[in-house]
Amino acid sequence: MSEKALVEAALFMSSRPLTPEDFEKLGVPRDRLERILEELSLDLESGERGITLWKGRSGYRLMVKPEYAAAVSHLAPHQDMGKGLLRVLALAAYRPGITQSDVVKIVGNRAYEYIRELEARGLVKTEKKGRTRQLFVTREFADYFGLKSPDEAKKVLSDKADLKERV
Amino acid sequence: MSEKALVEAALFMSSRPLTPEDFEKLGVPRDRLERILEELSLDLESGERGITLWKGRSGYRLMVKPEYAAAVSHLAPHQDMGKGLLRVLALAAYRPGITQSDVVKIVGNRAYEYIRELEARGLVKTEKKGRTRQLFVTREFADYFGLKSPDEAKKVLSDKADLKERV
Amino acid sequence: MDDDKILALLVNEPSWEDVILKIVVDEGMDPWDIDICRLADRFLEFIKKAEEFDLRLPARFVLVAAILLRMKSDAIAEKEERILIPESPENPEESELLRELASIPPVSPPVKRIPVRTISLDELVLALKKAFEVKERRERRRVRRIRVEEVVGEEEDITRRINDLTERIKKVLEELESERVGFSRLVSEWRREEIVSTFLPLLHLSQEGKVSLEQEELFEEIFVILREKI
Repeated sequence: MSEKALVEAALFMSSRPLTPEDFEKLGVPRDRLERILEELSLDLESGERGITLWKGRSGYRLMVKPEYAAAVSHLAPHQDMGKGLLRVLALAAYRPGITQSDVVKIVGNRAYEYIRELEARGLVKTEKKGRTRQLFVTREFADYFGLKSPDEAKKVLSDKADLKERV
Repeated sequence: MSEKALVEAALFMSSRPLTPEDFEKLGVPRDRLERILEELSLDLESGERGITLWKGRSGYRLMVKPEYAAAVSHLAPHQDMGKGLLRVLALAAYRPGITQSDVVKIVGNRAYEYIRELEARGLVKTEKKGRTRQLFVTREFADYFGLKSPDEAKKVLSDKADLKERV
Repeated sequence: MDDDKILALLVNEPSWEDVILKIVVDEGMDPWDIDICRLADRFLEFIKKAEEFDLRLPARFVLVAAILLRMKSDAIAEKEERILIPESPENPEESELLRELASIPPVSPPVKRIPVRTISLDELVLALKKAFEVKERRERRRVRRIRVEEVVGEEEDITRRINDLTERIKKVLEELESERVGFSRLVSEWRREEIVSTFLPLLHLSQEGKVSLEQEELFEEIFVILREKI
Protein backbone atom coordinates (compact mmCIF):
# COMPACT_ATOMS: atom_id res chain seq x y z
CA MET A 1 0.00 0.00 0.00
CA SER A 2 1.32 3.41 -0.92
CA GLU A 3 0.13 6.55 0.81
CA LYS A 4 0.30 8.49 -2.41
CA ALA A 5 -1.90 5.94 -4.15
CA LEU A 6 -4.33 6.06 -1.25
CA VAL A 7 -4.53 9.86 -1.46
CA GLU A 8 -5.19 9.64 -5.18
CA ALA A 9 -7.85 6.96 -4.70
CA ALA A 10 -9.59 9.06 -2.05
CA LEU A 11 -9.57 12.18 -4.19
CA PHE A 12 -10.84 10.20 -7.17
CA MET A 13 -13.68 8.62 -5.20
CA SER A 14 -14.97 11.74 -3.52
CA SER A 15 -17.28 14.23 -5.14
CA ARG A 16 -16.69 16.81 -2.42
CA PRO A 17 -13.40 18.48 -1.54
CA LEU A 18 -11.35 16.55 1.05
CA THR A 19 -9.80 18.19 4.07
CA PRO A 20 -6.58 17.28 5.90
CA GLU A 21 -8.83 15.69 8.55
CA ASP A 22 -10.34 13.42 5.93
CA PHE A 23 -6.87 12.22 4.99
CA GLU A 24 -5.89 11.81 8.62
CA LYS A 25 -8.84 9.49 9.06
CA LEU A 26 -7.47 7.45 6.19
CA GLY A 27 -4.20 7.18 8.03
CA VAL A 28 -2.19 9.83 6.23
CA PRO A 29 -0.80 12.31 8.79
CA ARG A 30 -0.61 15.99 7.93
CA ASP A 31 3.16 16.30 7.70
CA ARG A 32 3.36 13.65 5.02
CA LEU A 33 0.12 14.74 3.34
CA GLU A 34 1.52 18.07 2.26
CA ARG A 35 4.44 16.53 0.44
CA ILE A 36 2.21 13.96 -1.21
CA LEU A 37 -0.25 16.55 -2.46
CA GLU A 38 2.60 18.66 -3.79
CA GLU A 39 3.99 15.71 -5.67
CA LEU A 40 0.57 14.82 -7.02
CA SER A 41 0.00 18.38 -8.13
CA LEU A 42 3.35 18.39 -9.93
CA ASP A 43 2.58 15.09 -11.68
CA LEU A 44 -0.68 16.59 -12.90
CA GLU A 45 0.94 19.70 -14.31
CA SER A 46 2.24 17.70 -17.26
CA GLY A 47 0.60 18.56 -20.57
CA GLU A 48 -0.22 14.88 -20.98
CA ARG A 49 -2.57 14.95 -17.99
CA GLY A 50 -6.23 15.97 -18.25
CA ILE A 51 -6.98 16.54 -14.58
CA THR A 52 -5.69 18.92 -11.99
CA LEU A 53 -5.61 19.26 -8.21
CA TRP A 54 -7.77 22.13 -6.99
CA LYS A 55 -7.24 23.59 -3.58
CA GLY A 56 -10.00 25.68 -2.06
CA ARG A 57 -11.01 26.74 1.41
CA SER A 58 -13.09 23.63 1.72
CA GLY A 59 -10.24 21.29 0.80
CA TYR A 60 -8.67 19.51 -2.13
CA ARG A 61 -10.32 17.94 -5.09
CA LEU A 62 -9.41 16.54 -8.45
CA MET A 63 -11.08 18.18 -11.39
CA VAL A 64 -10.84 18.15 -15.15
CA LYS A 65 -8.49 20.88 -16.36
CA PRO A 66 -10.57 23.89 -17.40
CA GLU A 67 -9.30 23.69 -20.99
CA TYR A 68 -10.79 20.21 -21.36
CA ALA A 69 -13.96 20.78 -19.34
CA ALA A 70 -16.15 21.96 -22.19
CA ALA A 71 -15.27 18.95 -24.35
CA VAL A 72 -16.08 16.30 -21.76
CA SER A 73 -18.59 17.83 -19.36
CA HIS A 74 -21.55 16.26 -21.18
CA LEU A 75 -20.35 12.88 -19.89
CA ALA A 76 -21.21 13.60 -16.26
CA PRO A 77 -24.86 13.65 -15.30
CA HIS A 78 -24.50 15.67 -12.12
CA GLN A 79 -23.57 19.30 -12.10
CA ASP A 80 -21.30 20.73 -9.48
CA MET A 81 -23.56 23.70 -8.74
CA GLY A 82 -27.28 24.32 -8.91
CA LYS A 83 -28.82 27.12 -10.92
CA GLY A 84 -29.23 29.53 -8.03
CA LEU A 85 -25.71 29.07 -6.79
CA LEU A 86 -24.37 29.60 -10.26
CA ARG A 87 -26.33 32.81 -10.74
CA VAL A 88 -24.99 34.32 -7.57
CA LEU A 89 -21.47 33.29 -8.52
CA ALA A 90 -21.89 34.84 -11.96
CA LEU A 91 -23.07 38.10 -10.43
CA ALA A 92 -20.13 38.26 -8.03
CA ALA A 93 -17.72 37.63 -10.89
CA TYR A 94 -19.33 40.15 -13.23
CA ARG A 95 -19.74 42.88 -10.65
CA PRO A 96 -16.98 42.59 -8.06
CA GLY A 97 -18.18 44.34 -4.91
CA ILE A 98 -21.88 43.86 -5.65
CA THR A 99 -23.80 44.16 -2.40
CA GLN A 100 -25.63 41.30 -0.81
CA SER A 101 -28.85 43.30 -0.98
CA ASP A 102 -28.48 43.80 -4.74
CA VAL A 103 -27.93 40.09 -5.18
CA VAL A 104 -31.12 39.43 -3.24
CA LYS A 105 -33.00 41.84 -5.50
CA ILE A 106 -31.85 39.94 -8.57
CA VAL A 107 -31.87 36.34 -7.38
CA GLY A 108 -34.50 36.46 -4.65
CA ASN A 109 -34.53 35.54 -0.99
CA ARG A 110 -32.58 32.34 -1.25
CA ALA A 111 -29.55 34.40 -2.19
CA TYR A 112 -28.46 34.37 1.46
CA GLU A 113 -28.16 30.61 1.44
CA TYR A 114 -26.33 30.62 -1.86
CA ILE A 115 -23.85 33.20 -0.64
CA ARG A 116 -23.21 31.16 2.48
CA GLU A 117 -22.58 28.05 0.45
CA LEU A 118 -20.28 29.81 -2.01
CA GLU A 119 -18.30 31.19 0.90
CA ALA A 120 -18.01 27.73 2.41
CA ARG A 121 -16.70 26.46 -0.89
CA GLY A 122 -14.19 29.28 -0.99
CA LEU A 123 -15.38 30.59 -4.36
CA VAL A 124 -16.72 33.86 -2.99
CA LYS A 125 -15.73 36.03 -0.07
CA THR A 126 -17.80 38.78 1.53
CA GLU A 127 -16.70 42.00 3.16
CA LYS A 128 -18.75 44.24 5.41
CA LYS A 129 -19.85 47.50 3.90
CA GLY A 130 -22.08 49.60 6.08
CA ARG A 131 -25.18 47.57 6.86
CA THR A 132 -24.77 45.13 4.05
CA ARG A 133 -21.94 43.01 2.62
CA GLN A 134 -20.04 43.08 -0.62
CA LEU A 135 -19.24 40.01 -2.67
CA PHE A 136 -15.98 39.20 -4.42
CA VAL A 137 -14.79 36.11 -6.23
CA THR A 138 -11.60 34.55 -4.93
CA ARG A 139 -8.29 33.15 -6.06
CA GLU A 140 -9.85 29.66 -5.86
CA PHE A 141 -12.58 30.86 -8.19
CA ALA A 142 -9.92 31.83 -10.72
CA ASP A 143 -8.27 28.41 -10.39
CA TYR A 144 -11.58 26.67 -10.84
CA PHE A 145 -12.26 28.41 -14.14
CA GLY A 146 -8.66 28.42 -15.32
CA LEU A 147 -8.32 32.21 -15.12
CA LYS A 148 -5.13 34.02 -14.20
CA SER A 149 -6.72 36.13 -11.49
CA PRO A 150 -10.12 36.89 -10.02
CA ASP A 151 -10.12 40.28 -11.82
CA GLU A 152 -9.97 38.56 -15.17
CA ALA A 153 -13.45 37.14 -14.53
CA LYS A 154 -15.20 40.46 -15.03
CA LYS A 155 -13.58 41.07 -18.38
CA VAL A 156 -14.23 37.57 -19.68
CA LEU A 157 -17.85 37.67 -18.59
CA SER A 158 -18.57 41.08 -20.09
CA ASP A 159 -16.93 40.09 -23.36
CA LYS A 160 -18.85 36.87 -23.59
CA ALA A 161 -22.17 37.93 -22.16
CA ASP A 162 -22.62 41.04 -24.28
CA LEU A 163 -24.93 42.57 -21.71
CA LYS A 164 -26.02 46.12 -21.47
CA GLU A 165 -25.05 47.37 -18.03
CA ARG A 166 -28.20 46.39 -16.29
CA VAL A 167 -27.35 46.29 -12.65
CA MET B 1 -4.29 20.17 -26.29
CA SER B 2 -3.06 16.62 -25.88
CA GLU B 3 -5.12 13.65 -26.95
CA LYS B 4 -3.91 11.64 -24.00
CA ALA B 5 -4.98 14.36 -21.60
CA LEU B 6 -8.36 14.55 -23.31
CA VAL B 7 -8.85 10.80 -22.96
CA GLU B 8 -7.97 10.99 -19.27
CA ALA B 9 -10.32 13.95 -18.74
CA ALA B 10 -13.16 12.10 -20.46
CA LEU B 11 -12.65 8.96 -18.40
CA PHE B 12 -12.47 11.02 -15.23
CA MET B 13 -15.66 12.91 -16.02
CA SER B 14 -17.82 10.02 -17.15
CA SER B 15 -20.20 8.08 -14.97
CA ARG B 16 -20.50 5.23 -17.47
CA PRO B 17 -17.97 3.19 -19.38
CA LEU B 18 -16.79 4.93 -22.55
CA THR B 19 -16.71 3.21 -25.91
CA PRO B 20 -14.34 3.81 -28.84
CA GLU B 21 -17.24 5.68 -30.47
CA ASP B 22 -17.39 8.04 -27.51
CA PHE B 23 -13.72 8.84 -27.97
CA GLU B 24 -14.17 9.24 -31.69
CA LYS B 25 -16.83 11.86 -31.02
CA LEU B 26 -14.27 13.69 -28.89
CA GLY B 27 -11.92 13.68 -31.85
CA VAL B 28 -9.67 10.76 -30.94
CA PRO B 29 -9.63 8.23 -33.79
CA ARG B 30 -9.51 4.52 -33.03
CA ASP B 31 -6.02 3.80 -34.30
CA ARG B 32 -4.51 6.32 -31.93
CA LEU B 33 -6.95 5.54 -29.11
CA GLU B 34 -5.63 2.06 -28.58
CA ARG B 35 -2.09 3.22 -28.08
CA ILE B 36 -3.21 5.99 -25.72
CA LEU B 37 -5.28 3.66 -23.57
CA GLU B 38 -2.38 1.21 -23.41
CA GLU B 39 -0.04 3.96 -22.26
CA LEU B 40 -2.56 5.19 -19.72
CA SER B 41 -3.07 1.70 -18.38
CA LEU B 42 0.70 1.26 -18.01
CA ASP B 43 1.02 4.60 -16.18
CA LEU B 44 -1.64 3.48 -13.77
CA GLU B 45 0.01 0.17 -13.04
CA SER B 46 2.65 1.92 -10.95
CA GLY B 47 2.41 1.21 -7.23
CA GLU B 48 2.15 4.92 -6.59
CA ARG B 49 -1.19 5.17 -8.40
CA GLY B 50 -4.54 4.54 -6.70
CA ILE B 51 -6.72 4.10 -9.77
CA THR B 52 -6.80 1.68 -12.62
CA LEU B 53 -8.25 1.41 -16.11
CA TRP B 54 -11.06 -1.12 -16.29
CA LYS B 55 -12.09 -2.63 -19.58
CA GLY B 56 -15.47 -4.29 -19.82
CA ARG B 57 -17.72 -5.28 -22.67
CA SER B 58 -19.41 -1.90 -22.61
CA GLY B 59 -16.19 0.10 -22.67
CA TYR B 60 -13.49 1.64 -20.55
CA ARG B 61 -13.66 3.33 -17.20
CA LEU B 62 -11.41 4.44 -14.38
CA MET B 63 -11.85 2.70 -11.05
CA VAL B 64 -10.20 2.81 -7.67
CA LYS B 65 -7.78 -0.11 -7.40
CA PRO B 66 -9.45 -2.94 -5.49
CA GLU B 67 -6.83 -2.84 -2.71
CA TYR B 68 -7.79 0.76 -1.89
CA ALA B 69 -11.53 0.49 -2.48
CA ALA B 70 -12.49 -0.48 1.05
CA ALA B 71 -10.52 2.39 2.59
CA VAL B 72 -12.11 5.09 0.46
CA SER B 73 -15.59 3.74 -0.31
CA HIS B 74 -17.17 5.81 2.45
CA LEU B 75 -16.27 8.92 0.48
CA ALA B 76 -18.86 8.01 -2.16
CA PRO B 77 -21.83 7.35 0.09
CA HIS B 78 -24.25 8.91 -2.32
CA GLN B 79 -26.49 6.16 -3.60
CA ASP B 80 -28.13 6.98 -6.82
CA MET B 81 -30.84 4.36 -6.49
CA GLY B 82 -33.63 4.12 -3.97
CA LYS B 83 -34.69 0.98 -2.19
CA GLY B 84 -37.59 0.41 -4.56
CA LEU B 85 -35.37 0.39 -7.61
CA LEU B 86 -32.91 -1.95 -5.92
CA ARG B 87 -35.71 -4.28 -4.95
CA VAL B 88 -37.04 -4.52 -8.50
CA LEU B 89 -33.49 -5.08 -9.74
CA ALA B 90 -33.09 -7.89 -7.26
CA LEU B 91 -36.26 -9.54 -8.54
CA ALA B 92 -35.16 -9.28 -12.17
CA ALA B 93 -31.73 -10.62 -11.28
CA TYR B 94 -33.02 -13.48 -9.17
CA ARG B 95 -35.70 -14.58 -11.57
CA PRO B 96 -34.92 -13.56 -15.14
CA GLY B 97 -38.19 -13.36 -17.05
CA ILE B 98 -40.30 -12.46 -14.03
CA THR B 99 -43.50 -10.84 -15.21
CA GLN B 100 -44.30 -7.20 -14.63
CA SER B 101 -47.52 -8.21 -12.93
CA ASP B 102 -45.68 -10.37 -10.40
CA VAL B 103 -43.32 -7.51 -9.67
CA VAL B 104 -46.33 -5.28 -9.05
CA LYS B 105 -47.82 -7.86 -6.69
CA ILE B 106 -44.63 -7.88 -4.66
CA VAL B 107 -43.50 -4.28 -4.78
CA GLY B 108 -46.81 -2.52 -5.19
CA ASN B 109 -48.09 -0.01 -7.69
CA ARG B 110 -44.90 1.96 -7.82
CA ALA B 111 -43.29 -0.93 -9.63
CA TYR B 112 -44.36 0.54 -12.97
CA GLU B 113 -42.43 3.68 -12.30
CA TYR B 114 -39.39 1.72 -11.10
CA ILE B 115 -39.40 -0.52 -14.14
CA ARG B 116 -39.60 2.45 -16.44
CA GLU B 117 -36.71 4.14 -14.67
CA LEU B 118 -34.59 0.99 -14.74
CA GLU B 119 -35.30 0.64 -18.44
CA ALA B 120 -34.33 4.24 -19.01
CA ARG B 121 -31.06 3.58 -17.23
CA GLY B 122 -30.50 0.52 -19.35
CA LEU B 123 -30.22 -1.81 -16.35
CA VAL B 124 -33.36 -3.76 -17.16
CA LYS B 125 -35.08 -4.61 -20.42
CA THR B 126 -38.65 -5.78 -20.83
CA GLU B 127 -40.15 -8.05 -23.41
CA LYS B 128 -43.82 -8.48 -24.21
CA LYS B 129 -45.35 -11.74 -23.08
CA GLY B 130 -49.04 -12.06 -23.66
CA ARG B 131 -50.75 -9.21 -21.84
CA THR B 132 -47.89 -8.44 -19.53
CA ARG B 133 -44.15 -7.97 -19.87
CA GLN B 134 -41.14 -9.93 -18.73
CA LEU B 135 -38.11 -8.40 -17.08
CA PHE B 136 -34.47 -9.21 -17.72
CA VAL B 137 -31.28 -7.59 -16.48
CA THR B 138 -28.96 -6.30 -19.18
CA ARG B 139 -25.29 -6.22 -20.03
CA GLU B 140 -25.13 -2.72 -18.53
CA PHE B 141 -26.42 -4.23 -15.32
CA ALA B 142 -23.52 -6.67 -15.37
CA ASP B 143 -21.04 -3.85 -15.98
CA TYR B 144 -22.57 -1.71 -13.28
CA PHE B 145 -22.15 -4.48 -10.73
CA GLY B 146 -18.75 -5.56 -12.02
CA LEU B 147 -19.98 -8.92 -13.36
CA LYS B 148 -18.80 -10.64 -16.50
CA SER B 149 -22.29 -11.23 -17.91
CA PRO B 150 -25.95 -10.84 -16.96
CA ASP B 151 -26.08 -14.61 -16.31
CA GLU B 152 -23.96 -14.00 -13.26
CA ALA B 153 -26.58 -11.65 -11.88
CA LYS B 154 -27.56 -14.02 -9.10
CA LYS B 155 -24.09 -13.58 -7.67
CA VAL B 156 -25.06 -10.11 -6.56
CA LEU B 157 -27.71 -11.72 -4.38
CA SER B 158 -26.44 -15.04 -3.23
CA ASP B 159 -23.95 -13.87 -0.64
CA LYS B 160 -26.40 -11.37 0.78
CA ALA B 161 -28.93 -13.86 1.98
CA ASP B 162 -29.36 -17.54 1.90
CA LEU B 163 -32.62 -17.52 0.07
CA LYS B 164 -33.30 -21.23 0.12
CA GLU B 165 -33.61 -21.12 3.87
CA ARG B 166 -36.37 -18.58 3.79
CA VAL B 167 -38.63 -20.36 1.36
CA MET C 1 -42.08 22.30 25.72
CA ASP C 2 -40.00 23.53 22.80
CA ASP C 3 -42.88 25.33 21.14
CA ASP C 4 -41.48 28.74 21.92
CA LYS C 5 -38.18 27.85 20.41
CA ILE C 6 -39.82 26.61 17.23
CA LEU C 7 -41.98 29.69 16.96
CA ALA C 8 -38.94 31.89 17.35
CA LEU C 9 -37.17 29.96 14.60
CA LEU C 10 -40.20 30.31 12.34
CA VAL C 11 -40.22 34.04 12.71
CA ASN C 12 -36.51 34.70 12.62
CA GLU C 13 -34.84 32.27 10.29
CA PRO C 14 -34.26 33.45 6.72
CA SER C 15 -35.74 30.37 5.08
CA TRP C 16 -37.89 27.40 5.97
CA GLU C 17 -34.95 25.11 5.20
CA ASP C 18 -33.11 26.78 8.03
CA VAL C 19 -36.09 26.35 10.33
CA ILE C 20 -36.15 22.60 9.76
CA LEU C 21 -32.38 22.32 9.93
CA LYS C 22 -32.23 24.14 13.25
CA ILE C 23 -35.11 22.16 14.72
CA VAL C 24 -33.69 18.79 13.80
CA VAL C 25 -29.93 19.28 13.72
CA ASP C 26 -29.02 22.23 15.92
CA GLU C 27 -31.71 21.78 18.56
CA GLY C 28 -31.62 18.04 18.16
CA MET C 29 -35.36 17.75 18.57
CA ASP C 30 -36.99 14.54 17.50
CA PRO C 31 -39.89 15.36 15.18
CA TRP C 32 -41.81 12.74 17.17
CA ASP C 33 -41.76 14.96 20.21
CA ILE C 34 -43.29 17.93 18.48
CA ASP C 35 -47.03 18.23 18.96
CA ILE C 36 -48.07 19.84 15.72
CA CYS C 37 -51.65 20.54 16.88
CA ARG C 38 -50.48 22.36 19.95
CA LEU C 39 -47.89 24.19 17.91
CA ALA C 40 -50.59 25.33 15.48
CA ASP C 41 -52.67 26.74 18.36
CA ARG C 42 -49.69 28.59 19.73
CA PHE C 43 -48.94 29.94 16.30
CA LEU C 44 -52.48 31.24 15.89
CA GLU C 45 -52.23 33.05 19.21
CA PHE C 46 -48.95 34.52 18.11
CA ILE C 47 -50.35 35.72 14.80
CA LYS C 48 -53.33 37.35 16.50
CA LYS C 49 -51.07 39.27 18.81
CA ALA C 50 -48.61 40.30 16.12
CA GLU C 51 -48.81 43.93 15.11
CA GLU C 52 -47.87 43.43 11.53
CA PHE C 53 -49.29 40.69 9.43
CA ASP C 54 -46.71 39.12 7.17
CA LEU C 55 -48.48 36.78 4.81
CA ARG C 56 -45.33 34.73 4.30
CA LEU C 57 -45.31 33.63 7.90
CA PRO C 58 -48.45 31.47 7.91
CA ALA C 59 -47.32 30.00 4.59
CA ARG C 60 -44.03 29.06 6.11
CA PHE C 61 -45.78 27.61 9.15
CA VAL C 62 -47.96 25.37 7.00
CA LEU C 63 -44.93 24.16 5.07
CA VAL C 64 -42.84 23.46 8.15
CA ALA C 65 -45.73 21.70 9.87
CA ALA C 66 -46.29 19.58 6.76
CA ILE C 67 -42.64 18.59 6.68
CA LEU C 68 -42.66 17.67 10.35
CA LEU C 69 -45.77 15.59 9.81
CA ARG C 70 -44.12 13.89 6.86
CA MET C 71 -41.07 13.07 8.96
CA LYS C 72 -43.31 11.48 11.53
CA SER C 73 -45.16 9.37 8.99
CA ASP C 74 -41.92 8.32 7.32
CA ALA C 75 -40.73 7.07 10.67
CA ILE C 76 -43.85 4.96 11.01
CA ALA C 77 -43.70 3.71 7.45
CA GLU C 78 -40.13 2.57 7.90
CA LYS C 79 -41.14 0.38 10.80
CA GLU C 80 -44.00 -1.18 8.92
CA GLU C 81 -42.23 -1.72 5.65
CA ARG C 82 -42.79 -5.40 5.21
CA ILE C 83 -44.34 -6.88 2.19
CA LEU C 84 -47.30 -9.08 2.95
CA ILE C 85 -48.36 -11.55 0.36
CA PRO C 86 -51.87 -12.78 1.11
CA GLU C 87 -52.53 -16.51 1.17
CA SER C 88 -54.49 -17.49 -1.89
CA PRO C 89 -56.32 -20.80 -1.34
CA GLU C 90 -57.17 -21.27 -5.04
CA ASN C 91 -53.58 -21.04 -6.08
CA PRO C 92 -51.22 -22.04 -3.29
CA GLU C 93 -48.29 -22.51 -5.64
CA GLU C 94 -48.47 -19.00 -6.90
CA SER C 95 -48.61 -17.43 -3.47
CA GLU C 96 -45.77 -19.68 -2.40
CA LEU C 97 -43.67 -18.37 -5.27
CA LEU C 98 -44.61 -14.79 -4.58
CA ARG C 99 -43.66 -15.20 -0.93
CA GLU C 100 -40.33 -16.57 -1.96
CA LEU C 101 -39.75 -13.65 -4.29
CA ALA C 102 -40.86 -11.15 -1.69
CA SER C 103 -38.19 -12.41 0.65
CA ILE C 104 -35.44 -11.39 -1.74
CA PRO C 105 -33.60 -8.44 -0.27
CA PRO C 106 -32.86 -5.45 -2.47
CA VAL C 107 -29.48 -5.70 -4.20
CA SER C 108 -26.82 -3.51 -2.72
CA PRO C 109 -25.26 -1.35 -5.37
CA PRO C 110 -21.50 -1.40 -5.82
CA VAL C 111 -19.60 1.55 -4.46
CA LYS C 112 -19.79 3.97 -7.27
CA ARG C 113 -18.02 7.19 -7.73
CA ILE C 114 -20.32 9.99 -8.78
CA PRO C 115 -18.42 12.29 -11.07
CA VAL C 116 -19.62 15.86 -11.02
CA ARG C 117 -19.55 18.18 -13.93
CA THR C 118 -17.46 21.17 -13.21
CA ILE C 119 -18.85 24.43 -14.45
CA SER C 120 -17.38 26.01 -17.57
CA LEU C 121 -17.02 29.72 -18.19
CA ASP C 122 -19.72 29.54 -20.83
CA GLU C 123 -22.13 28.14 -18.29
CA LEU C 124 -21.24 30.98 -15.96
CA VAL C 125 -22.08 33.43 -18.73
CA LEU C 126 -25.42 31.73 -19.30
CA ALA C 127 -26.17 31.91 -15.59
CA LEU C 128 -25.44 35.63 -15.61
CA LYS C 129 -27.84 36.23 -18.49
CA LYS C 130 -30.46 34.11 -16.79
CA ALA C 131 -30.10 36.08 -13.57
CA PHE C 132 -30.87 39.31 -15.37
CA GLU C 133 -33.75 37.78 -17.28
CA VAL C 134 -35.28 36.49 -14.08
CA LYS C 135 -34.92 39.89 -12.50
CA GLU C 136 -36.73 41.54 -15.38
CA ARG C 137 -39.44 38.93 -15.34
CA ARG C 138 -39.91 39.45 -11.65
CA GLU C 139 -40.31 43.17 -12.18
CA ARG C 140 -42.83 42.64 -14.95
CA ARG C 141 -44.71 40.22 -12.76
CA ARG C 142 -45.01 42.78 -10.04
CA VAL C 143 -46.86 45.02 -12.48
CA ARG C 144 -48.97 42.17 -13.73
CA ARG C 145 -49.94 41.08 -10.24
CA ILE C 146 -51.88 44.27 -9.70
CA ARG C 147 -53.85 43.55 -12.82
CA VAL C 148 -54.46 39.95 -11.77
CA GLU C 149 -55.89 41.07 -8.49
CA GLU C 150 -58.52 43.03 -10.37
CA VAL C 151 -59.41 40.10 -12.53
CA VAL C 152 -59.59 37.44 -9.85
CA GLY C 153 -62.80 39.03 -8.62
CA GLU C 154 -64.74 37.26 -11.34
CA GLU C 155 -64.44 33.86 -9.80
CA GLU C 156 -62.78 31.47 -12.14
CA ASP C 157 -64.74 28.42 -13.08
CA ILE C 158 -63.07 25.78 -10.95
CA THR C 159 -65.47 23.09 -12.12
CA ARG C 160 -64.34 23.56 -15.66
CA ARG C 161 -60.72 23.32 -14.58
CA ILE C 162 -61.39 20.14 -12.63
CA ASN C 163 -63.06 18.57 -15.65
CA ASP C 164 -60.23 19.58 -17.94
CA LEU C 165 -57.69 18.09 -15.61
CA THR C 166 -59.63 14.86 -15.29
CA GLU C 167 -59.66 14.49 -19.04
CA ARG C 168 -55.97 15.18 -19.18
CA ILE C 169 -55.15 12.59 -16.51
CA LYS C 170 -57.17 9.95 -18.35
CA LYS C 171 -55.50 10.75 -21.63
CA VAL C 172 -51.98 10.64 -20.23
CA LEU C 173 -52.65 7.40 -18.36
CA GLU C 174 -53.83 5.83 -21.58
CA GLU C 175 -50.75 7.02 -23.40
CA LEU C 176 -48.50 5.68 -20.69
CA GLU C 177 -50.46 2.45 -20.33
CA SER C 178 -49.97 2.95 -16.66
CA GLU C 179 -52.04 3.25 -13.53
CA ARG C 180 -50.33 6.31 -12.24
CA VAL C 181 -48.82 9.43 -13.65
CA GLY C 182 -46.34 11.93 -12.29
CA PHE C 183 -47.77 15.36 -11.53
CA SER C 184 -45.03 16.99 -13.57
CA ARG C 185 -46.36 15.30 -16.69
CA LEU C 186 -49.71 16.97 -16.17
CA VAL C 187 -48.29 20.46 -16.06
CA SER C 188 -47.95 21.77 -19.58
CA GLU C 189 -45.21 24.24 -18.82
CA TRP C 190 -43.10 24.19 -15.66
CA ARG C 191 -43.90 27.70 -14.51
CA ARG C 192 -45.24 28.76 -11.16
CA GLU C 193 -48.63 29.89 -12.49
CA GLU C 194 -49.03 26.74 -14.53
CA ILE C 195 -48.07 24.52 -11.58
CA VAL C 196 -50.54 26.18 -9.23
CA SER C 197 -53.41 26.10 -11.71
CA THR C 198 -52.88 22.38 -12.20
CA PHE C 199 -52.34 21.62 -8.54
CA LEU C 200 -55.50 23.34 -7.29
CA PRO C 201 -58.00 21.27 -9.28
CA LEU C 202 -55.91 18.20 -8.42
CA LEU C 203 -56.46 18.91 -4.74
CA HIS C 204 -60.19 19.11 -5.39
CA LEU C 205 -60.11 15.75 -7.18
CA SER C 206 -58.23 14.25 -4.27
CA GLN C 207 -60.66 15.74 -1.78
CA GLU C 208 -63.54 14.18 -3.70
CA GLY C 209 -61.77 10.84 -3.56
CA LYS C 210 -61.47 10.58 -7.31
CA VAL C 211 -57.70 10.39 -7.32
CA SER C 212 -55.17 9.45 -4.72
CA LEU C 213 -51.88 11.23 -4.49
CA GLU C 214 -48.59 9.69 -3.49
CA GLN C 215 -45.27 11.30 -2.89
CA GLU C 216 -42.41 9.00 -2.09
CA GLU C 217 -39.82 11.60 -1.27
CA LEU C 218 -40.50 15.10 -0.05
CA PHE C 219 -40.23 17.64 -2.88
CA GLU C 220 -39.96 14.90 -5.43
CA GLU C 221 -42.56 13.78 -7.90
CA ILE C 222 -46.19 13.51 -6.79
CA PHE C 223 -47.93 10.55 -8.36
CA VAL C 224 -51.57 10.67 -9.33
CA ILE C 225 -53.61 7.48 -9.30
CA LEU C 226 -57.13 7.36 -10.65
CA ARG C 227 -59.41 5.85 -8.01
CA GLU C 228 -62.58 5.38 -9.93
CA LYS C 229 -63.82 5.53 -13.45
CA ILE C 230 -64.81 9.12 -13.96
